[in-house]
Amino acid sequence: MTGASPLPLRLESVGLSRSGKNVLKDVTTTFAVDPPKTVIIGPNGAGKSLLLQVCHGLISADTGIVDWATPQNARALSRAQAMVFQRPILFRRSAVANLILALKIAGFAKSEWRDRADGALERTGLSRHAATPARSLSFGEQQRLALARALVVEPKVLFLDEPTASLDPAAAHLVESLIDEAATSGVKIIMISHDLNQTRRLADEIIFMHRGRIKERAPADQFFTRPENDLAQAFINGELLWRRRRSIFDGALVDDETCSSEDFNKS
Amino acid sequence: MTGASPLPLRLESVGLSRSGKNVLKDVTTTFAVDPPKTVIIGPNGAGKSLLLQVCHGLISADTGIVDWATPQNARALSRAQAMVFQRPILFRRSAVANLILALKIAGFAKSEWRDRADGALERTGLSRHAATPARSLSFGEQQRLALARALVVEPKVLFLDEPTASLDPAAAHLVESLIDEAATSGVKIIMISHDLNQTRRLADEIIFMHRGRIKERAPADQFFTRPENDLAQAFINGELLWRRRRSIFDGALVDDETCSSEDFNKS
Amino acid sequence: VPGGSILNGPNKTTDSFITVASTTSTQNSGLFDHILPKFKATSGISVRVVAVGTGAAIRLAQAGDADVLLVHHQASEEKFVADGFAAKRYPLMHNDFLIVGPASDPADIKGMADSAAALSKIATAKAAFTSRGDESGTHKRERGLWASAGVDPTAYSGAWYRETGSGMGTTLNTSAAMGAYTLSDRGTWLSFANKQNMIALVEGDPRLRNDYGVLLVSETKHPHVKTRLGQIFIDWLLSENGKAAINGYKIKRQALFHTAA
Amino acid sequence: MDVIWQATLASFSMLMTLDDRLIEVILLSLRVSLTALVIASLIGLPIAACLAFTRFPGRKIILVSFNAMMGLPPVVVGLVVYLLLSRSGPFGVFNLLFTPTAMIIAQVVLVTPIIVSLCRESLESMRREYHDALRSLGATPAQAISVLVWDGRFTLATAHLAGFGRAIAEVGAVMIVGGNIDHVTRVMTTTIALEASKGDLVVALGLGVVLVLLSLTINFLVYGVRSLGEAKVAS
Amino acid sequence: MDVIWQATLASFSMLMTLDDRLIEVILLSLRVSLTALVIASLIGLPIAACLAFTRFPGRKIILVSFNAMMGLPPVVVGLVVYLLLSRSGPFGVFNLLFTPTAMIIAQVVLVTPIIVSLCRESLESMRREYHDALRSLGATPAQAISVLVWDGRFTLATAHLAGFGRAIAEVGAVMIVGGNIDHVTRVMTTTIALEASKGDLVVALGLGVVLVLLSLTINFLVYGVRSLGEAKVAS
Ligand SMILES: Nc1ncnc2c1ncn2[C@@H]1O[C@H](COP(=O)(O)OP(=O)(O)OP(=O)(O)O)[C@@H](O)[C@H]1O
Ligand SMILES: Nc1ncnc2c1ncn2[C@@H]1O[C@H](COP(=O)(O)OP(=O)(O)OP(=O)(O)O)[C@@H](O)[C@H]1O
Ligand SMILES: [Mg+2]
Ligand SMILES: [Mg+2]
Repeated sequence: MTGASPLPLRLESVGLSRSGKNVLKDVTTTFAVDPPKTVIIGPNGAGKSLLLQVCHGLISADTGIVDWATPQNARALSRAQAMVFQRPILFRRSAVANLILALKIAGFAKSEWRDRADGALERTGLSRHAATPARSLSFGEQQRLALARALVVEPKVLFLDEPTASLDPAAAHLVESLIDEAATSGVKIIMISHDLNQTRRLADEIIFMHRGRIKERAPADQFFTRPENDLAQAFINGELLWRRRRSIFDGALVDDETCSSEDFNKS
Repeated sequence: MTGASPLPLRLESVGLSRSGKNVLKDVTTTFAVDPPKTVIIGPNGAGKSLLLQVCHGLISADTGIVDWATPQNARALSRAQAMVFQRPILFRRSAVANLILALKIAGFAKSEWRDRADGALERTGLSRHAATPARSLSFGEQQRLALARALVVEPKVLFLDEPTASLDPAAAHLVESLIDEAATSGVKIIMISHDLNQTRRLADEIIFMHRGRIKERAPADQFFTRPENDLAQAFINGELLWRRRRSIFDGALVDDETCSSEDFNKS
Repeated sequence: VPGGSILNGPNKTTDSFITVASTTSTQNSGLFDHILPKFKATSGISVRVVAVGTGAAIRLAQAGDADVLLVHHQASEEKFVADGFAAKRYPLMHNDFLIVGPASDPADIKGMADSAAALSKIATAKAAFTSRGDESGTHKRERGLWASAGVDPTAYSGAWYRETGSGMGTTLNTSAAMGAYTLSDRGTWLSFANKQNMIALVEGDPRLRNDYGVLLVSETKHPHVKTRLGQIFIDWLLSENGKAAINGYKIKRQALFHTAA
Repeated sequence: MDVIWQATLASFSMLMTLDDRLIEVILLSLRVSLTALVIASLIGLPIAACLAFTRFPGRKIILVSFNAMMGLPPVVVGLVVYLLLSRSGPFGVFNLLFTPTAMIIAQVVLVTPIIVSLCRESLESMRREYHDALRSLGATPAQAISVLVWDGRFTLATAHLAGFGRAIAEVGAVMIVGGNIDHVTRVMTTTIALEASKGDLVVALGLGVVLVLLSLTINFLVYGVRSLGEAKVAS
Repeated sequence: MDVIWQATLASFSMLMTLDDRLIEVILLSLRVSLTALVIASLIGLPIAACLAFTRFPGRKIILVSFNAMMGLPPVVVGLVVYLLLSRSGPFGVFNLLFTPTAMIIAQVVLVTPIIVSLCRESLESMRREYHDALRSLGATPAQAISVLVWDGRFTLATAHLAGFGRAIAEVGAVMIVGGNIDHVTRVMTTTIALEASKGDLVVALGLGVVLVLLSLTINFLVYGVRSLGEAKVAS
């Protein structure tokens, strides 16, 4: 929709705890319009999804400040953003009805609903599934529908939580180009990915998270060529990370309760 | 558990329809103990998940025959198999309680429950999450827990529906090695994957599906070097597939309603 | 074990009791609360009173679900005897009916001696009148009075004539809220607490006398009936002690029921 | 036991002949209970939606209170409404006592907590599913509630059936505030109670059978509509 | 209106003094309704589980019938149970009429459909979630049902509260089969009805308030237990 971008988004000392565990710790960072595409990476359970939800305003932080630059009312603010969840949440309606509902909520004129929805389905390759109940789509189709629903409302900021995890290579590529297109047209992309190749292709800048903290934030080329944090280094070495950690910490690596990431940094 | 493998599993002219669409068409194939690891690939909506569920006995085919070799009673048969779903289904209990419930249902002695469950958590790197409610785990952790729950009952046949889709590279590697281990110890693996690199690493043989049909079935090396089906060929060329199809069919490729796969084959 | 059930209530230790089917008017007036402890003290027998409409009470007794029947509609009682459900009707006590209504008395019947004439005035004035309408003893008496007055009120049912189809107390509650006349037995009337602005208007007409009879359910029809205990109860009611207990029940120093001398 | 058999026969002959009085009573029952249901729904559904969709201090107390109020004794409700509508009561001037309106009011009081509690329960489980998506799309509370109500309409129908069942079967409250006045406020349940007190069990039970058949019919109708609709949007 | 205020005061003085008669009546109410609830649950929960977990022809009909039976008129249930237990009825020899047992039986009939319908609804939504996982693990029907019941225990508690609310508030059926005999079968609701018919509205309403407070207490207790438990297994 029209209206100025509410960016930059500033997080200061954000902390979050669940069941007594600190799942986000002292996160201080800023998301600006530039660079267009920020990709968050890090191991499972690092707190990536929670951070994205805090940014999007779905979870309120226990401590710290989450602050949008432009003083906008809550409604305009939430309409300027859209999110694709890791586990797609679709309404019990047909695929096209899911998109129309999003358009209606976003306040688009009724006359535009059908065209915009059909366009979004076509771009995500779901035209033939327009009338299928959203929840009987295959997992990959659901993920694409969720993306279509996020794109169709023309947000200023787009949060994507592993949007291609269940897509076939061709569909993943299609989605990547849709994301690129959006970024080119001025949409800020904040995306989580586990696919390092994809990250290399897409990211302008990278945030590496581990155990609830941001360990490193750097422009993409710099991150991949000279990561500063040694955990990040290990991580981008892909399968090597696993072997290396295993050899160093004697099998306690994926579940390194015994060695906090702080220890790791010191080592 | 003890007992002979119920394999081979024979499917003959299996067909399935949903909302009037034929989502599985004339699937005839056999899964034997050898080769140990069969990987099913194909684009989103090809019918991979549905086929796996038909094999596992969760969905009954509308037409055709699904037949296990060994005449076993239904209970023993279902205990000889385990499955990891694309969207993990976890019980509203702690992580460890999810495993213990599986062990209990499978009929393991009560004295073994705790040890086996703890072992499975450790192998999947979830020890520190033993007491966490399963549904508050991160998505990747949930997927690993689902795998742990499938492995802990020591099945003869293991169905895996994209078990590493949401895992970080290290965890994905860990899971791959767990799968390898299981296969080595005689468990038949039937797995769906979208990750062609992973498929190359793991698969002994490959089934390529498209639009509800099995288009090609071949040993892994043969499939990757000389695929017979041209759709399969396009598919394994990864992002090339997308470009090639786009150029040929003018953008209607991911959603190629206009060109059935039959046409494609003829072309 | 009488009562048969292991869940037989708080006083399951009491092994002798009888069940009496009676009308709401006797229960609502509080008579039973007054006399039954006295009977229990002399005989050791508990009396379980099931208070329902006259019709339902007779049905209960016919089905053998009560040992003793205590109601106030002589014709039905006599039919009960004639049908062989009881050997005999014992006349027990009487009180009287009265016409009650709003203090404003729109039909101007206050102090009249002729109840039927009072009813025709009500009909002429089309003043609201609530009828039990439940085939109870009271209802049957009221219909008799209308017949004497030469009015068929059911023609106005739903207009000024309101058939409530419920017990005496409920009908009085309705009348009080509606500002309607009604026919009530004196026992219920005296003990009724929600009179609001209702007062007694017509009383003392001999046609308003209300006779209660008591009957022992026949052993031949229902062998399980506790004839011996039931007879003890009836004998006590008819004895001097019983009469004294009934006559001694007063509300605001007014006796509610009178036994034959 | 004979009686039950006779009553069943009686009910059929009642339904065959369907005399005017029976029709009058059935129609009044339906009118009172359906009106009460509609009003209870208009009051209860928004409350249920608010309780399901918002979080505020004291919410849990309200929620548990509504749960508890599903067990409001009809006689007590009847008495309170009676006192409120009685001439000497605050709303006496409206002259509503012993009218169908009074019965509707009493039934609204009885049915609303059922609607609120059961609808809240089902809306809340929908909300758990939908909440993040709706928040993310920037839905206003009103939009969110309308989505929940629409997508949950089939479960909400069950809640309304439970409320209707309670209303049509209820006797204690309507007897007190309606007065069971022939041709004015006599409904099926009060007729049954009256016939029972007359000792006329065959008629009482016969009417009971008619009432139960009526409930069954309505339930099957709603079920039919529901399954037709569900088939279209199967999850 | 005064009356309502007086009744509230009366209820508090009743609760302060708690005389033996009041205690007797309250305890009998609780005993009858809780026993009925336990029995209804023992009958209803397995039925609900079967309906939720199995598919067989005619299942839908049973299911809708139970829904409709939530609206069984208490007076009709009372009459039928009366006829069955009457000396001239088939179970007359057991001498159960006008005993608490008879009241329990009547309430079981009224409460079972509520337990079946509401539990089935909640078990079924659990089943939709769990079905594939349980089938995949090879759970026997008994194992599957026990998992559903255990993991759904908090929603099932709500269904039981609704059933209890119905039982404790009910008057039509217990009046007929219990006979409202002083010291034997007089419970809170029948006392309220009796006092109301005596025109003693203050006592009637006062008892009504006591009854409502009792319901509230039980609901809050169950709620407390439920939220303690839920906190541990939050989804
Ligand atoms: N209620 C809770 N109780 C305990 N732990 C919790 C709770 N909620 C979240 N967590 C933990 O918080 C951590 C971060 O979760 P989050 O979903 O953000 O991870 P993630 O980085 O997105 O991982 P993935 O790559 O698997 O999606 C996880 O380890 C998770 O187990
Ligand atoms: N009830 C239904 N109505 C219409 N179409 C359905 C229904 N159920 C399944 N389908 C379709 O069946 C097809 C196969 O689904 P399936 O889940 O097997 O795909 P898949 O190969 O696993 O895809 P993915 O890679 O996205 O997981 C999909 O196109 C899906 O939309
Ligand atoms: Mg995540
Ligand atoms: Mg799939």
